[in-house]
Amino acid sequence: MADLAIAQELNPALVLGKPGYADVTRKVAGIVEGRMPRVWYIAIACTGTLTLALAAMLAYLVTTGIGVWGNNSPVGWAWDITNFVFWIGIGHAGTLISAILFLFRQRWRTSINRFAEAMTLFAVACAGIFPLFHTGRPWRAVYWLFPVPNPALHIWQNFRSPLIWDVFAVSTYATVSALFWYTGLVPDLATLRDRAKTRGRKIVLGLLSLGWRGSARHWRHYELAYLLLAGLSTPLVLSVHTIVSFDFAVSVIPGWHTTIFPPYFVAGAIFSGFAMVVTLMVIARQVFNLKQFVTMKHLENMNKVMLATGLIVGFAYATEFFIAWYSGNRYERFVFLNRAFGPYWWAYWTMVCCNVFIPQLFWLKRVRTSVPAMFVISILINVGMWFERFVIIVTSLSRDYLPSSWGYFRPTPVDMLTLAGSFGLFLTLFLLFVRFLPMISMTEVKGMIAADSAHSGDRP
Amino acid sequence: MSERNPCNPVSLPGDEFPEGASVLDATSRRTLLKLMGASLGLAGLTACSRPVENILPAAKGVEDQIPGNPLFYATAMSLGGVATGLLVEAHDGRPTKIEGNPDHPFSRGAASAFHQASVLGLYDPDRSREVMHEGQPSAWDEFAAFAKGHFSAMAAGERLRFLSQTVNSPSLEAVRAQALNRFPQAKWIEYEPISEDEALAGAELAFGRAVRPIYHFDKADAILSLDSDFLALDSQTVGYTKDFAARRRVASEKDTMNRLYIVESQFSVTGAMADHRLRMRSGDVPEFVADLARELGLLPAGLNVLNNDPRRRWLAALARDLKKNAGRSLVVAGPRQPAAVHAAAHWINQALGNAGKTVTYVETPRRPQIAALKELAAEMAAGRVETLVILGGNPAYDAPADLEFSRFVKKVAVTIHLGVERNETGVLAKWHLPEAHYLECWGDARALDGTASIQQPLIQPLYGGRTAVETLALISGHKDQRAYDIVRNCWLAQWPGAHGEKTWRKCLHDGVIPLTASPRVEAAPDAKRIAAALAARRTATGIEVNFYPSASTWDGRFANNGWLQEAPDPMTKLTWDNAALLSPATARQFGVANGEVISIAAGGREIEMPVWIQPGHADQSISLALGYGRTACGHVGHGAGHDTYALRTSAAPHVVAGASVTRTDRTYKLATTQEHHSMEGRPLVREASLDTYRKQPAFAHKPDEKTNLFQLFPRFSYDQGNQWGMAIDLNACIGCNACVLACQAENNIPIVGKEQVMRGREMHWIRLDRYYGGPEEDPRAVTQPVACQQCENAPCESVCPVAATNHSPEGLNDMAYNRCVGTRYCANNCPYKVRRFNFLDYHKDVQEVEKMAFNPDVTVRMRGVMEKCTYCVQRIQEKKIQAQAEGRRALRDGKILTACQQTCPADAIVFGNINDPQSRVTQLKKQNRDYTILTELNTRPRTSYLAKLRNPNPELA
Amino acid sequence: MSHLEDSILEQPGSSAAQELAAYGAVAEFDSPENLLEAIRSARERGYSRLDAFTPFPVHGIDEALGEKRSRLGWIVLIAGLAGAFAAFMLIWWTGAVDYPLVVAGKPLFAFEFSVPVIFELAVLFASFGAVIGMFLFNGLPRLYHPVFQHSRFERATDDRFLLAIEADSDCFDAGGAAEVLRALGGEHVEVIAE
Amino acid sequence: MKPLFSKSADKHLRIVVSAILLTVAAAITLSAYLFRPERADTGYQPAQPVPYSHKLHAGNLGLDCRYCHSTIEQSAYAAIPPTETCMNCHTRVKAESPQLQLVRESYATGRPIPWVHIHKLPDYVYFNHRAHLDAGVSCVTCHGRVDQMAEVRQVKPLSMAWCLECHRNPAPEIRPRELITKLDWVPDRDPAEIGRELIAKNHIHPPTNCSGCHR
Repeated sequence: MADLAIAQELNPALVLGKPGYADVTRKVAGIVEGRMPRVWYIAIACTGTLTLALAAMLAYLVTTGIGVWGNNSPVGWAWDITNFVFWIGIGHAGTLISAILFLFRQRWRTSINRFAEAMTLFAVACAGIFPLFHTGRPWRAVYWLFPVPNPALHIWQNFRSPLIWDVFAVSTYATVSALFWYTGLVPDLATLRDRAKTRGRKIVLGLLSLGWRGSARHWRHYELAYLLLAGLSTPLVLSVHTIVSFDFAVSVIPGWHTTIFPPYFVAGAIFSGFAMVVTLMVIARQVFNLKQFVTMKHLENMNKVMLATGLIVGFAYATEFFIAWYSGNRYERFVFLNRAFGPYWWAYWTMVCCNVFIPQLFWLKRVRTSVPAMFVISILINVGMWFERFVIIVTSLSRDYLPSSWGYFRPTPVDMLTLAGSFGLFLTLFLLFVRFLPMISMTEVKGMIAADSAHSGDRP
Repeated sequence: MSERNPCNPVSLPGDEFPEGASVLDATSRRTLLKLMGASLGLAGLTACSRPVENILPAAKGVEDQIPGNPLFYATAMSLGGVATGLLVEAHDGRPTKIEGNPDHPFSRGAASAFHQASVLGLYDPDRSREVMHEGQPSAWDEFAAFAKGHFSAMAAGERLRFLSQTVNSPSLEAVRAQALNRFPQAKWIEYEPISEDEALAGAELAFGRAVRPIYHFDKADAILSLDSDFLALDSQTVGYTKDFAARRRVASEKDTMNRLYIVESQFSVTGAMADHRLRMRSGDVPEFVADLARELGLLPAGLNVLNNDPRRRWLAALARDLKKNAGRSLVVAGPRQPAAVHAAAHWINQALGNAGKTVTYVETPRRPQIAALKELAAEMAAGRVETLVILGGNPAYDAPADLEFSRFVKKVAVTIHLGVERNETGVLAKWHLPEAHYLECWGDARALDGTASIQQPLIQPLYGGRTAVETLALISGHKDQRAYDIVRNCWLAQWPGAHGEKTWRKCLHDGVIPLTASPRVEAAPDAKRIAAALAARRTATGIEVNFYPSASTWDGRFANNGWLQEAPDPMTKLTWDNAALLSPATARQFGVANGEVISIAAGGREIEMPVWIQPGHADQSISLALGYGRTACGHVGHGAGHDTYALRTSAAPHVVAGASVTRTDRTYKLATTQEHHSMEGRPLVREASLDTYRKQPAFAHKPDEKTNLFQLFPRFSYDQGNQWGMAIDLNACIGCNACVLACQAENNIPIVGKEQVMRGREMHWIRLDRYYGGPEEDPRAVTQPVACQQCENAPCESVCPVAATNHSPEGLNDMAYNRCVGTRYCANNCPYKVRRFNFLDYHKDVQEVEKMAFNPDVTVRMRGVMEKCTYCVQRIQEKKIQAQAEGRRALRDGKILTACQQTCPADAIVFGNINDPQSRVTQLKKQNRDYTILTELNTRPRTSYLAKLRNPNPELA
Repeated sequence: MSHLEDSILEQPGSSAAQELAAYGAVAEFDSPENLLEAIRSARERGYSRLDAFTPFPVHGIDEALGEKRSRLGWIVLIAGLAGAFAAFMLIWWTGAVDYPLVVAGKPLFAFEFSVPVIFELAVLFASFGAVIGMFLFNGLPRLYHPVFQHSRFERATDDRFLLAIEADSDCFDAGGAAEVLRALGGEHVEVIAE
Repeated sequence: MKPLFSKSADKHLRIVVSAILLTVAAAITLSAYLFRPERADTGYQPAQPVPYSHKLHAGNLGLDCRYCHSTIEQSAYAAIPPTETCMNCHTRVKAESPQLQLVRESYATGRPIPWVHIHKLPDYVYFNHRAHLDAGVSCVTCHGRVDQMAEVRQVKPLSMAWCLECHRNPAPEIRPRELITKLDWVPDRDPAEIGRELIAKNHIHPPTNCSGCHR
């Protein structure tokens, strides 16, 4: 595709052992067509159970009330919105890899973008649960939050509210990511279709691939469409977390009301997103033996990105403190001191360790290129990023302006099961994805091989 | 009180309505809608198939009653034998809201938390519903039959005893006389745990006769309270608060205000208001008084306990101040203090020439109660009592522990208990009779100074209860005498002739009976006796325990009242519990922290209590609230708190000396509504001394405080028509809970229970923030009522995604519950944290009968929606519609009163139209003490505060 | 279509009937380079309507086939503007016209608080424009296409590259086209019916 | 390879897809039409326990609405009259009529007649009859020509949107106070004009903010 256009220095580390086009097809399509390894069944059994737990918790929540969570006054938002922001953050890596790295002609994105895009979709799906179910009356919110004409009520949304901006941003993001993902998927679906053995499979894939036949005329529009989508998704992905950060930045609560939030949140999102990609990728790479296509080069680059964004996040933490002090605003100063040394100090320092200190290990090439190390670190980073959201939301609310109204938030078992359940849903969707769809874009890898061979002259 | 009506619909002679018909009739309209509405709204089936719903109009219209329009009736409620005149609002025949009676000398329009909550007590489903005979359901007729046999057989009744609560009802007195006539040998004992025994003894000691002092705080410039919480718990009425607050209100820096000194062990509401507070064990107060007497030259300067004590200086300054204000000063002794202290107080007032000016005396029929009860207990123990008729009260629970009442009552052959609830005593009695609630029955009652009021009912007895008067009449052989006739005849007897009927109706209407105040008496204290008594006192050493009435359950009688149980204690902010209050030092001494259980032993008795550290409490002293740990009071109060009566003996009913404390390893969860007690140096409550105020009248405004801040958008103009606003005078507010309870009653605010309070989910729309300042051991305390500030640039509005909260043209921050989806974003973004969220369905457990207490003019909020103070918008709309109908466009100032404002005994809250330069609220907002909190956020609140002032003695400053 | 193949072998230069009914001649090549080579020569030979079927976009094929740049960009631009306008109308009409409510003392409509939604809807509409536009330009979905009849079409989505000389090119005759394709090194040359 | 789909597949696909789209669109429009407030909320006409005819009493006999609904000018609620009110006449008129059996019973026993509630607003809506009559809004505005109904039925949606229409533009519905119960009144000129004059004269500003009706 477009990155073929520039015959840049081939980096052999991106595909190992000069596979032919057919090898790519056989390898990638093979995963989908063959039986899944045992571990897959075990995994989906577990994650499926968690997903059911999520469903149960939400049912309990809707029938009983928000009171089943630990939320209280003053802490009106707690784990619910923490989870929302966390998952939305995770959901940034995919689009980022597919769109931004694409625009920047980063060829190493090729074999991980499909994977990351899928992850984005599932993360956004998980995120989407919380804004709806954190409301006291979801059965109303489900349509009152959208500008659906209501002849009987005749009242509209308040477009001054960041929550409404959220509704539009998140739903747009979900839709566009899905389009982007599906568009990229169509040619691969055609490949699967043409390899399909059973009639049913043929029909289904035939319909899904919309009769794609790889005609040169198709590719012409297709490549432009892909480019445009990348161009649109890039500002979109930046806007989404910016708008999510507005939920806080636009408020009057010390610790929320901060202009640094948009860049800070976006960096954090990329940070956690990449961490999640690495976590899952190293597993998939192992289980499905994809070392040929997902090389150490890919992983190392992602670790570098994590190191960079980790530094940005750390810088943001520091800046917050400096500004709080520099502003001379007593409430600002208090809120930040309270974060570090107040009742929630443990959350704060967990966040700092996981997000700022530990990623520094990536300066060392040995760590950067060690699969076990990056696996552990990437998980820790996501722990840290979850706590970042917790710290921002809960500590700021728990002690704001009037000391008389200060309170302490304690989660309930329902809170915990809901969070666990959201991971269940995420992973279940993911396992289904690797089971049914090619987790590496065959078309793109072939394109890259072609470019390489064109350069080196020898035939695949 | 727009429409008060002399004739009472449910008092029509005879029962045209079957029992409870009035109930059904009353529930029919809004309440029915409420129940359905709530469920309908929840299911959201507004447009789908409609359930058939009936309207049940009364078969016969009720005179003067327009369905939907409330009626107001004057009545009176008694607490500890002291009546307060009230005005009760009734919707379609069900009382829903209590207000003070402006014409009553000890209410003047105000009502206390207890009064406000009493309406819930009426509908308490756990109230006694039927006559019980030996634990079996019975009926009034059966009892009547029994009584006929039992009592007519009785001759002079030498083995018959009557035990009642303090009697302050003329009609009951009359019937009592009648009864004692019939049974000349019988004895009548009055007992209430919160009594004025010591005061009476003190008067006896000082004057040789039983007189009651009536204080005139409005005339006093310097006040000394000797362990007396006369603003709250030690006054059963609100009149004193009115008088006191009148002298705290300051219009400008040129004004003066009174000065309050207090010597007390527990940190009381009065203590929080004091300009000088000396924390001291209650047991040391007698010594203190003695020294004060010496300092004032009443006693020969001799041995002086405080001689070389830092408190010496305090005492000297106090003495000089009292002297300086001779005739305008006042010394008040608290009910927990021994007779000597009361006597000394009389003596000092006399010496300072205050008697007749700031304090006057009236005859009182009261006699010491504990002694009498002790005697009765002895007779019971000796088996000399055959029939015991208990008219109200709960001695089995609240009698001094050493009398072992509940043990000896079993030795009595026939015990008859008349009670609003089948309480600890009721379950022991052979016969239990349901008593009518004061809102259900006719009666009369005397106020502090003897002024009588007619107590008229607003509804038929819900559970067929009868009054003490009726029961007594029945016992003494006059069957079917109705309270209405007894009370009426009792008074008509005093107004012979034609105008009798007219006077009767007028008294019903006004709620006070003129010329019934007891005559003043001149009394001269006997210095020698008092001096001797003072000399006789020796300070006991060791830990002391003192008992005080609970701000929620009083003596325990309100234990089943959810509103009161959940109302945070004004000082500790504890709900649903009492605790052992200790000073921080004493807590350190015992090595205990909040919630740790200690066992307190005194006089061979022992109880276990959780600890609550109370800054400003006297060291070496423990305060225990009475009225908790009820075992037979219904599902609300059951198991709330710990019973402290177990430690209270007839010998030392108020202060026990020489107690010992041991730690246990148990802890106990206490629910408090405020977890942080320092203002963190934030300018929330702004306070200064009167002097500072005079020097810098604008002290309430920091120089850097800009009120006209830059804003991105042009400011929305609110200069048309009514613009509602509120001003709260922190200098007047004493922090009693009256406004909280009034708001709860007016706005259908649910209770959430202890567990939810611990989670921080209480629903009160107005809360009293109490902050401590200064040293932890001996801090000052301030209270600040905070409700929705009705910001013009409301942060809550801009963040609501569905526009459920937005602004009215009159500057109200509207909240449309039915639009709310419950994101809680508004609450998060409210800097004042005044929004309340229905985390669960808090009305789930409200029973049918309790629903009658709902105010039909306010929506009952469902689970999942946000709510908050509305400035009582229902009252605003009602009055506006009225005005329009009466062709007046401009509303008269003061025509609309918010619930909190109307009941406030200190008149600290003023609401009105800030667009009207003449309105009181505008006048207050013009004052230089006026400020808004968090001004710098540019929320432009409509509620502002008048800074607090203290008036310290320059000598001590 | 096997019988068709046979017929070709039997009698080079097949009947007019077949030519009319034919979609074109399709041959398989084993590398992008050969494909491009073949395209160029085929065009030199005057065949105007060629199409290639490749497993991935082959660089330089558009130039070889003489295709112009896609006009998809315009669709996307217009869609985006439409989205922005829709958002603006929504916010302005609901807030300032249909039910004006005073919220936090802010104006009924202001550009400041409309930016996020306007942006999001613009992107949403534009993205739909891109995807839907692309499929429409490509005439997809199209479940049936003659080239699917090619015996080895499945390789065209795997590792082989098909070149079709379509029947509507100038100077097309099935036999000739097939010959040419063979000459250009194409394998599995087949004349495919419409 | 053998093509997966036949030539006609695409035709079928198009038909199926467009059919689906059409049905969805149709379903939406239809439900929107069916459940529009004017239709969904109106026409409720339950049978009453007593066959009381407004047509007869208010129409033919010309009783004023306020004879029975006596509270409308003093109260938020238009009270359903107590049985007493019926008996004022029916002790003499039709005293024996079997149709009035229930009324007589109710009067004798004091047990209320279970009239069926027709014009019902949600519980969180505080409509005030007094305020509206006072402004000169006639009964007919919300209840229609009750004087022509033998059995009362709801003729107006009573939905929030419907209330707002009038609160935003009250003029056409405002008439002189003395004519509010004159359901058949026909103004001699443009009613809106009369309305505007009265609005100016009596300073009528119907609220459109939430707390106007929700408390």
